[in-house]
Amino acid sequence: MSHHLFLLSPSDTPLYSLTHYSSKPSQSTSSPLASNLPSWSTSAFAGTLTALSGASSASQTQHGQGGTVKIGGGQDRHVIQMIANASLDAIEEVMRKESVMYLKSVDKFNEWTVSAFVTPGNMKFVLLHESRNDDGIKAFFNDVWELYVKTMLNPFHTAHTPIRSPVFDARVRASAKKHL
Amino acid sequence: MAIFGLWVINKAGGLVYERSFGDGLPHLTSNEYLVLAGTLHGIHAITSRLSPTGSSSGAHVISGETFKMNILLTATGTKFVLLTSLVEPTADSMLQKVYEIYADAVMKNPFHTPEMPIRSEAFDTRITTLLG
Amino acid sequence: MSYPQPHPRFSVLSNSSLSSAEHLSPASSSRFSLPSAPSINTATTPKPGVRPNIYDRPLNKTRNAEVSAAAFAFMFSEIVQYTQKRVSGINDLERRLNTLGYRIGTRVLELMAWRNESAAKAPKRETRFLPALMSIHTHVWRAVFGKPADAIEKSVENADEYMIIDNDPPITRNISVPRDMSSLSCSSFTAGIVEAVLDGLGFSARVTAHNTPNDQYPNRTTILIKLEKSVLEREEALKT
Amino acid sequence: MTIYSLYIYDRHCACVYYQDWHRTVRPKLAVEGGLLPAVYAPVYPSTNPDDASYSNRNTLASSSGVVVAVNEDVPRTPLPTQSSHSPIAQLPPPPTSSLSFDEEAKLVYGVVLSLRNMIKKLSGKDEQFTNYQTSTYKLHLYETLSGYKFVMLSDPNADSLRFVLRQIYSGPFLEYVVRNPLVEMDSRERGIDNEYFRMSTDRLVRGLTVFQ
Repeated sequence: MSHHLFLLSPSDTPLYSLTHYSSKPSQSTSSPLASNLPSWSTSAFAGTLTALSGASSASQTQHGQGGTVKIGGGQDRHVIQMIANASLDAIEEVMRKESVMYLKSVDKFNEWTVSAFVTPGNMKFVLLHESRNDDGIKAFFNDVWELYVKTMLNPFHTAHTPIRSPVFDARVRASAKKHL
Repeated sequence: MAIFGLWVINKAGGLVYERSFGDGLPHLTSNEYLVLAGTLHGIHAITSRLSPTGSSSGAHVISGETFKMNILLTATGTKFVLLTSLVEPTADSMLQKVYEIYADAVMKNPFHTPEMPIRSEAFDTRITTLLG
Repeated sequence: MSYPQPHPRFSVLSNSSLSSAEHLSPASSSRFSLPSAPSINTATTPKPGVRPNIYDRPLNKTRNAEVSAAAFAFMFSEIVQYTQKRVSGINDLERRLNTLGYRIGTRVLELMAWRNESAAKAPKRETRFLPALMSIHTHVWRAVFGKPADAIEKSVENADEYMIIDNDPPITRNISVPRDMSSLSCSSFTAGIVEAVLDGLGFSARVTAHNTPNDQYPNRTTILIKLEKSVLEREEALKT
Repeated sequence: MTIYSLYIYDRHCACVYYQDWHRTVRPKLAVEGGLLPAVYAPVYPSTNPDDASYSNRNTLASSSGVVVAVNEDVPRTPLPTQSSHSPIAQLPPPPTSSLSFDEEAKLVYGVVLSLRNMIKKLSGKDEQFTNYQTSTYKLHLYETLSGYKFVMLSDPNADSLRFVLRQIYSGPFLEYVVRNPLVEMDSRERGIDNEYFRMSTDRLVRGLTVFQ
């Protein structure tokens, strides 16, 4: 069960991304996309979707083996990034109304649910995940927020420089392992 | 019990600031003050060499019959001279306060170049409130 | 005229300055007293001799991480002198001070928000302009200058202008502008901070600083905030 | 509370007399020709010890005058090197000041003169410079109408010693210098030092409460 984290600067340039394969058994397996299609949809439409989300078929097989990493045809990188970017609009829209930072499952695509965390400085953390793990994600976002604030205090870091510090990376992975 | 004047002399002996209060002492031209400040700078250096018991600081107090000059030499070489009446007990604490105002209103002012005459009117107003 | 506090301190600006005590003894820097968010890096205590990096330092306002106001005043005076040598006029100088302030503003916003909200169950953000302005007036000013600003005014003629008034801004307390540059206000540094905070919260605006002395407060300064049209329209839309 | 030294200058800006008491940094030998004879024996630069022109003057004075007080340890042949009457001879050789004596005397006079002019200019009226104080000593000045300047160095927190200088002027100075025919007062070539004047000044100063 994998998670994808993206850190986007206020001008929506990605600063940092992380793919995390969680070893925890996922509580509820999300139903594959094809099944939650309304019955009246034509098969042609279903065909394109499965092509589009090559992920769905692959993820089913992946559930079985649990923690083993499945390399190759699995989740296509560009599909994930497309989902993340697509969710930005949803985040923008929700962000204006709600005044809370942690936006729980803002968007849904295939089996991916997207939850986000918006800092007051309009910095967005976008997390794609499959299983519902509410407080784990919240704690994870809190840690990432703390690490981000610490990175920001570095006088040489501007809002648009990608974060390449290995310590930041190690700390985020440690937190991911702990919470997700 | 009166304060007659204040001089600030930079470490090269040049007069960078001069104020006189009341009419205890006659007001001289700025040119004369410059000359006096220069001589005082020289004297101050000599007095520290005349000590009969080894090394000594420069003159602290130079007194005439009706007034005296209290001199504070700072670590950076700047001299503050306060002209007061003979029996002015608060001269030293006044000098310390002047030094504090100098540190605040002059040295922290970005538009003041060190060792140059002091132009900041914040310094003027605060000196007036303290000594005026 | 004595200072209100004997040793005034600006705390938040100083957080990036690692106090020498912590720096020299890495062992002590492994002692994290983060009451709020449990610091995740307790697992990897720094090995002796490893240079403590930015992630090891606690984010809360610690007593010894504060810088004296005098040190800040000298540094700010040096900043102004440095900038003044490289500009060709007062507006240019103010614009540069503004950009310097902007960089500080982005960090002030994040740090202040983290300090206030990190302990909360559901951390909140300002989404409407007026509460944002209020929080700038009190929280940002207290975080940066140690005292809330003195007044907020909404200009009568044009709807998109708001003003934050500070009777005795600490950073320009020691600065006396010479007569020939009298229109310059070094508080454009503060204007930069305000502009950054507003931009961060999504209300982009042009912020300038103006000297508005009155007999009681010779150093009185007004920070003029000119909102952009889009922000105004969005505020209207959200109001309904 | 001690008194360190006494300088007397005549109106031609020359140092004509010097005496010290508790001065720890001994004055250095004067440069040849920089100092008048008969000012202060130990620092007078004599080219060869036996032909001390200065010394026979001393014998003449003591034999003819009425012996007021016999000072046993006064050496018959005053050799400049043997400063026996200074009380601390037996200690390790005391530090001598970096300035040679005549330079020091000129500096003292220079300081006194410029301070006098400064005080006059500042006060506008004919005001006298009285003393100045540093961290280790205090210098007092008393000027007579005839242009003689009496300069005394004491410890910093002594109060004004003008009256002491006045006593020295009205006492020993009048008695053993002005009224002493053998002392050429305004001569520009010789100091005014002589036995009686030195002893009575010494006695007067040692008798002061200020002097410990």
